[in-house]
Amino acid sequence: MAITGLPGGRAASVPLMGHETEPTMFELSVAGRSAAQLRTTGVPTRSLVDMVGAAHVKDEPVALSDLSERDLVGHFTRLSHRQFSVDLGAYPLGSCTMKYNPKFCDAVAADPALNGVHPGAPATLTQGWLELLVDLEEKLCAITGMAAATLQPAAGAAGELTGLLLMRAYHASRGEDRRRVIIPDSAHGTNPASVTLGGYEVTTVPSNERGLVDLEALRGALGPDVAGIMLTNPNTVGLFEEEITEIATAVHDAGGLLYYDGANLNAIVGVVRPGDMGFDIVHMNLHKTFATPHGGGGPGAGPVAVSARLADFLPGPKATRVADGTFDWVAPAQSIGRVHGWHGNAMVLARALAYIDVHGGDGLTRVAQHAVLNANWLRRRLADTLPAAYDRPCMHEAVLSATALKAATGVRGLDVAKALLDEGFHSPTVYFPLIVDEALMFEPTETESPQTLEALAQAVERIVARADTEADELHHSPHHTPVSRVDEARAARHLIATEDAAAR
Amino acid sequence: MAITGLPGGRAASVPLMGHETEPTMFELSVAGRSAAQLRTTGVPTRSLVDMVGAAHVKDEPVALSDLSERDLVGHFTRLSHRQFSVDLGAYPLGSCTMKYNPKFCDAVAADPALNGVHPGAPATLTQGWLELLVDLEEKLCAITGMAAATLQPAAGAAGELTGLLLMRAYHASRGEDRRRVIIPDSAHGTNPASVTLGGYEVTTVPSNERGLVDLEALRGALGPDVAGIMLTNPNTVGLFEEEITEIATAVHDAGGLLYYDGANLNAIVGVVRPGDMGFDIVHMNLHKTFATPHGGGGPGAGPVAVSARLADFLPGPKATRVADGTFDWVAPAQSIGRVHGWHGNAMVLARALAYIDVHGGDGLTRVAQHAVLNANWLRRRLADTLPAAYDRPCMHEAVLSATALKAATGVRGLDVAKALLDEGFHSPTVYFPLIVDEALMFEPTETESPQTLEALAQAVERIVARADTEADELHHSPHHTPVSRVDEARAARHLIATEDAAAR
Amino acid sequence: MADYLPHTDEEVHDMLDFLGLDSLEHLFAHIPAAVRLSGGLDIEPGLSEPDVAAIFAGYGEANAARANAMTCFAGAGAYDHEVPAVVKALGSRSEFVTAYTPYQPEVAQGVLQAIFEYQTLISRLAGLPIANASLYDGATALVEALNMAGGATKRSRMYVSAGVHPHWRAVARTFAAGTGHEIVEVPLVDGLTQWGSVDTSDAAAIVAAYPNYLGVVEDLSDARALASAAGGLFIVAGDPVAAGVLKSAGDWGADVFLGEGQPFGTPLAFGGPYLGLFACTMDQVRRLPGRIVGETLDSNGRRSFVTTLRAREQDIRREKATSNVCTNQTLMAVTAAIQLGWLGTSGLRDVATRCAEGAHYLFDAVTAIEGVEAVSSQAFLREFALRLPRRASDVIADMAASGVLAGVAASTLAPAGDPSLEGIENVLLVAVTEKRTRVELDAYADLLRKAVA
Amino acid sequence: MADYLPHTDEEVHDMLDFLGLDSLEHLFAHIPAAVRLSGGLDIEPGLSEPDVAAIFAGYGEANAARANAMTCFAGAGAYDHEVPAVVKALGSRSEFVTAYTPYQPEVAQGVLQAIFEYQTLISRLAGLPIANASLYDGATALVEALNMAGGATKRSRMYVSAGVHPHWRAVARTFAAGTGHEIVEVPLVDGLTQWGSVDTSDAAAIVAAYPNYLGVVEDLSDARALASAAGGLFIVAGDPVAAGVLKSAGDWGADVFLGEGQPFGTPLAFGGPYLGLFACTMDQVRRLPGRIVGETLDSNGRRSFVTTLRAREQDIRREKATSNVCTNQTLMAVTAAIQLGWLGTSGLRDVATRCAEGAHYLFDAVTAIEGVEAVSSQAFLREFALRLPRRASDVIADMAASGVLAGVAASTLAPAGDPSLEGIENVLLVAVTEKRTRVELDAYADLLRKAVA
Ligand SMILES: Cc1ncc(COP(=O)(O)O)c(C=O)c1O
Ligand SMILES: Cc1ncc(COP(=O)(O)O)c(C=O)c1O
Repeated sequence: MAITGLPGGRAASVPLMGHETEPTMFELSVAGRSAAQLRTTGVPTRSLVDMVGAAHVKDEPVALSDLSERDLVGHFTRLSHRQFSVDLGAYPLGSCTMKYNPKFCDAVAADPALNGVHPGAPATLTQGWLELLVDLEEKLCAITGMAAATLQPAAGAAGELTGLLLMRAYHASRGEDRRRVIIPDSAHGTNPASVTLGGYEVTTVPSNERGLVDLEALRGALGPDVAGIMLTNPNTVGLFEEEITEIATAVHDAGGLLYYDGANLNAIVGVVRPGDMGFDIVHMNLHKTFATPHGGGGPGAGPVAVSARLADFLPGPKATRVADGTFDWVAPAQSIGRVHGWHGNAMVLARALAYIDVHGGDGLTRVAQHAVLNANWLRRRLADTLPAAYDRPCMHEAVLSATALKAATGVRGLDVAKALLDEGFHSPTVYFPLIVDEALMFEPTETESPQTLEALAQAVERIVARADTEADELHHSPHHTPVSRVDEARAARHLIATEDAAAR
Repeated sequence: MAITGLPGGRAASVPLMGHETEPTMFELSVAGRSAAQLRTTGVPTRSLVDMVGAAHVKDEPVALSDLSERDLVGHFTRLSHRQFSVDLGAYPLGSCTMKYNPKFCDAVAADPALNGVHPGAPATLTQGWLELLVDLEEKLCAITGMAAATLQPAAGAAGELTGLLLMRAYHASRGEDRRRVIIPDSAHGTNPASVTLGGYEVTTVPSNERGLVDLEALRGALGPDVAGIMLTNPNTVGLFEEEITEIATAVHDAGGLLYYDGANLNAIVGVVRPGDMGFDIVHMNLHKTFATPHGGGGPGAGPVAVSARLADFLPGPKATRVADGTFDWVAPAQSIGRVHGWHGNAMVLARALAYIDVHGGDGLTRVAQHAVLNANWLRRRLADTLPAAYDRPCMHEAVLSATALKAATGVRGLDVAKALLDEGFHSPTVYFPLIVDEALMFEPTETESPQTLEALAQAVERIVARADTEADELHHSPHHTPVSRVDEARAARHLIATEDAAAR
Repeated sequence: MADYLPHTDEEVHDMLDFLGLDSLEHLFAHIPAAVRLSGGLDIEPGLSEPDVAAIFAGYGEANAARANAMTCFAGAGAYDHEVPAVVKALGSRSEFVTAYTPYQPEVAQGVLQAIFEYQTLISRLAGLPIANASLYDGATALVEALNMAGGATKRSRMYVSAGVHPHWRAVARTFAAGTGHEIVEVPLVDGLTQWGSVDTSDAAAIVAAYPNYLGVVEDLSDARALASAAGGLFIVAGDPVAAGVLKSAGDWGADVFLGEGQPFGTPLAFGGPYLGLFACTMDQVRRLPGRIVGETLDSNGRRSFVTTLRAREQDIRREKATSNVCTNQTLMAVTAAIQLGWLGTSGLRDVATRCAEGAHYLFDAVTAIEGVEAVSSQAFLREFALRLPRRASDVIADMAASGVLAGVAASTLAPAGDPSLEGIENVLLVAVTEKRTRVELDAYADLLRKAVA
Repeated sequence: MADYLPHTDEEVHDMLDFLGLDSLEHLFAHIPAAVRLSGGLDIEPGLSEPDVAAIFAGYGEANAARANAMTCFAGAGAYDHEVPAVVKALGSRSEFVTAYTPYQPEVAQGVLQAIFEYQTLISRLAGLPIANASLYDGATALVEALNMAGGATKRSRMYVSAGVHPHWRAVARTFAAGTGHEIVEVPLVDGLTQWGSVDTSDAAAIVAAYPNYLGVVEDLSDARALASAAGGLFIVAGDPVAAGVLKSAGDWGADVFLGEGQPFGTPLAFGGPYLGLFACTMDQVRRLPGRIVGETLDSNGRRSFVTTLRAREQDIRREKATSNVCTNQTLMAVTAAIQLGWLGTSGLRDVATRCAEGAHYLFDAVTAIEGVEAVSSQAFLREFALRLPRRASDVIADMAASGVLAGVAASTLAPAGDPSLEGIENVLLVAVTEKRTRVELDAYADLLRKAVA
């Protein structure tokens, strides 16, 4: 009988106690169960075949997963106990800005007066939303030093591609056909990928020994076919491109535009503005700097702000304050068109505005200051343990290198990262940026306390201290996590991406 | 410097990984931090001494715990990961009815139109609440077969004491001075405690070998000084008092009243009603039968329903439908007075009504049926492993006994219960009721699936199978829980009930 | 129809089979037919969740005094304080919400430690060394305190200031019928307890309120002295927010502090669930009602928490237990610990101070209105009582029409002739929290002026 | 002013000391003064959370079309479905919400397994063997599908039915500027795509909508045949709720299924964050954009999950990646898995069926109104287009005054002259979900009758 059908039952156990795996929802499923409750509507029933015709009606319903509400809750609650998160502990994952996100912003996003609004309702019935978007655009422009912005892109990468299409439209409007975009070798992977999708070729410029763009190499790469350059500043090794003015001049002189990858904006909000550095196009990762929790991988929002000469090309329609003080959707004159099915990730935008409003101009500046303070303190604190890749003041993240450790003990950066999981901390980013050997990129963010940083440093010290004698154990760490080291190669070799593939 | 001050920092780690303890919020505290944000009011400031006089103003502020919001979130999220709960797994804790509670009821309780209402607002401004209370009272009367109810008592024990005071008021109104209340030896501890607080003496009647009230002994105990009897039916060994009519007649004939402890109502809703069994006073544990999650120990609600002859004595004022169809607070004619600071645990009452409305009469009956089905199935399933204390059909809970196991292997009921934690299930209730030797009281409730019951049974089987060879390990279980077996004696011997006592 | 039962029909069938039964009804065959319900419950069939949600939306709309619809100046033991999103998020984590009483400490360290922290916070606020894990509410906490005093002194006379919330006194009277205690209410004059008006030499307890329910901050020295003279317990029923800035119960020499913990993170919730606070001296620890969490070690020597001194409790001591309390208000206690963690040392002080500033600002404005008088000339902290030229309930109704809940009419709390007040029909109790803005306070004064004109 | 920084002044001082710095500003000393911001941001000082909450309450109130204030008949890719409390509670658990992309699988099994389950569910609904871990939304999923087709065929011409949502087509056009794809929009007549009107022999992709944005359920056999004939990919942009009862994309022979996943547990949210669904055949797996979670083993042989086939992705493949997507919509994907778990096999079918029943009931009622006509005579499932005797936006405004959001004006989605429709100004798109009651449908018909009278 069905009653002996494990692991269905087994699943209702084993929560705190660690090392059991959780069955999938399909393994928990028992045909005939259901949790759904639908409203009583009084609408007469009618046969599907009558309504849409037999040719269209599926023969058999798609088998989903049939659970009681109790088992649904048990399953996902147990899964949540197998997941690290910022709310559980420090998450110094470089480039990702895993700061603590105020619960207040969650509350803002839960208000049905905002999140219960249909995106296709006319502007007259959604004035509050339009005003919110206009207010946010203004503040993002103030932060970036730009003239106008689109809020449509759903994430940083979408913002990048939007920015490149703006670049393209701009040059095209001037009758210019430029084909190359320059990016430094330290750039984030989305940059070159976006360049390709923007219809450009990538020209990579090397970094110099200081971890910065090699200005001479850059000048060498420039030419009349260069549409622009993509930079993040601070760059992905956590350093400020000090020659940014020279870079900007060189690019502008060559007729190119400067694109600012805003993923690292957290380091400089209120300190220096991309517009003031000479950038023409800036995307922001609201989910990094302006506190939308990352949701296990998303959602985000990647608004793109531009200088005045590019404003007319922005995606549209845009929420705009019109003459009578009300708000309406207006398309910029030479708009490149829509880049999102509706108006962008609106709830993420609302969260960001709430976060900006709570902090204000002064608070945002403190955010950057403390983010940089924490990173520098950690870098210095670990100087004798894991040296920084570039021995200079960093910005909001500290890129350390395990090269020496590996040479001496065989323990690699990855091992350190994995062992840190056993210490109860999330790992730093490893092996990025690609230009740093054995990179361990720590971004503590401003919301971690000095006590936490010290504890993190001590954990790193403990691991490094063990490298001499316990290298093998470190190679196989972590040991105390919900699962131990996972076989990634096997997953790729023998692809099982659905329960049904597993069954085959 | 403060930065090395662990465990403050340590705390921001160690979430999923198990066996570290979490520092207290006081250990995390750093003077000068604060998470609070108060509204900007524009109200002029004023000195406290001016306002209340120097004699009253505290010299030093009370030191609480000074945390950033981030550390506050980390701390309580990590604590939550050290806590078993129904949402994580099966919780077959007998007598406690740890069923799954619909999240819908949480949503009802979160509505500011209900939970944002001040209890001292006049009835004219709180008509919705009064109507809700009247509707709930009606339905609880339908369920119990009684005439009227008070919703004030905040939990079962408060209901018991209220019921005993009603008994007292009733007898007093008839000029009778009765001094004893009879309770069976299997009764829950709150029953005798309430009897004492009600100003009565306890007379205990023994259970017979069938686990039921010994009718002859009861008859012998009755007399003109007996105010009444307190019973739960099914009783605490999970059996239905089949001679309830005879018991009722005997007590009534002696001029006594019958009090029904409704903690076990989950077994009989829609099947048999206390009123129909002859009870005069009934309390309900809404937090057991009508799905308020227990909250780690509370809150609950313990409404008391009574037969017509007792209705005038109920606590008051009561929400009442008045002549014009509106609602008002009305005190019963001979009310014993208030038993709660306001109107009872109103949000718990609202949850219970929502639960009743979703189920309806038919659904509630199914609840009882499935609760009893699950308990009987488990009892039978484990018959060869841990025999039931009474080898008969049980109601919603199955009281098993480890007497034989202990005799054969030295492994006690407590060891089995603790070992079950290692298996990922919550323990059953142990050593209650007191009349069963080595009692293990399983109450699976209706919301656990047959698959879960089977898994639970297999876990018990595994433990019992280990008793022969691994008795010692079982004596020291659990091993895989956030902490291992806790030294209860030490806690009592060396009382540390606050951080400050710990510091001393 | 909806329910939350997992069983499919086939499974029910199989399970019944296993038990040798034909139908679910057979499970109840041993129940005498005479008492069994035939025809089912007289309750309508079940509805879906959205259907029930619609019914509940109806209840909500019928509450004119619901949050967001009215600015709240009602207090009297229940206060409209800020509860930030972070406290709600943490306090509603399902591990806290869906656990039972921590009977198995090995899997309940989360709740146990949170209660331990709560006990510490309450103990500090009370200025007394030990606190329990919560009681139902302030009123029932008072009853427990009286019972403790009865047990400690073997006496039965309880002298209770009429400044104690009238509902609490009413609750004390109700339960005194069982314990045989005699509640002697000591009247107020000008908001001050007239301790001298009674002979307290046989006191089991002297109970003072701090501040009292009219808002007055009384000097407790006399009351303390009387308790000492009589050899009874000195019990202080205090506002825990006031405890953020006023002398603690311990400072005043109390044996017991009790209070209503609702202001610490619990919504107004039409009066419940709230949170009964209770702390006392070590002398009384064996009489402390309810659960206590203590620190200990696990078998590996790690710090752990566990409920302790269990021998006081009903499940062990039965008819000799110090109290019958079992289910308490743990979730509210955990929430209070979170809210106090959010506030921190300075935050609680700020809240209390802002309440006081708002209350004094409003007091000045409204007592300047012709016909509106302060009930008491004494100092107050965050609430005060006004004597109006009309029935307070009529004024409340008038102001409600403009979206202001003006306060609580004293007559709805206490009967006419209550020893705390004269002319109770016209008395309005007004409370101001840190949420009230100057604009709201000014608007209040304007509305009141109109209402009494 | 408020922030969430833990550092006390003393700590900041100590940390700066450790770094040999005097002030926080010194941290930025290496930034050229010329570019540094002097005078701070031109943004007002910070406010407390309750202050900001008041501002946001103002935004909310200015949305006349907010939930609870208006009954929603708008659809067009965003639907007002039931999201039960249980789904919200689980989907908002902070472990899911505050995690990053699962780069460290050992501590991310929760999210990874949830995505694996999501992939399985979407694969089953699509009738295709593999699905990714989500994309931004339906529109950008379409772009990814076109890019996949471009990569697979090395061709650039994309034949897209004008029945595909106009915004999606617009987005496709925008991004085609970068990829060099040519988007050929194939017109509708009577709601049916006129595949025969174009020569598709050079097609990289044939894209059909199912149902299309006018609600029409088109037979996809011809489109499939054309794709096969051309050697292009057959791409179906489908409504995933319809997938509960209609033939799957796989049944129709699609190479790619994509859709907007908002109906699975995500609120209307003014258009985002939503959820781009994407599934395809195994032939295309190496071109699949975005993350894929696969099953594997840990070093102890336990089943584990991990992101896989990473070589397709931007962080490894850089300019040769199949897509630039990095941050996706994982939380929405997890929520969709939870919502589909709540619905189960029968629940999804019931939702789709009830939507259809409501839509047909309303269709019958409104097309009986004088002057109101169906745009298409073809079969539809859960939404339909009406041609009104007035501008649709005026009718929407009129009905909104009575609390009904009558639908979406086609002219706000597509420009006049769009190949899907003629006389677009008067066309109203109406959608009915399982939440709409007969009473609401009847009221709608009454209001529409008045609005067009
Ligand atoms: C430097 C940098 N650029 C761009 C991105 C892409 O942003 P998104 O993930 O929001 O697409 C990231 C995100 O990790 C990044 O770190
Ligand atoms: C049989 C029985 N009676 C009474 C009670 C007391 O109810 P409460 O805990 O709500 O006070 C309980 C609770 O455990 C019980 O199981």
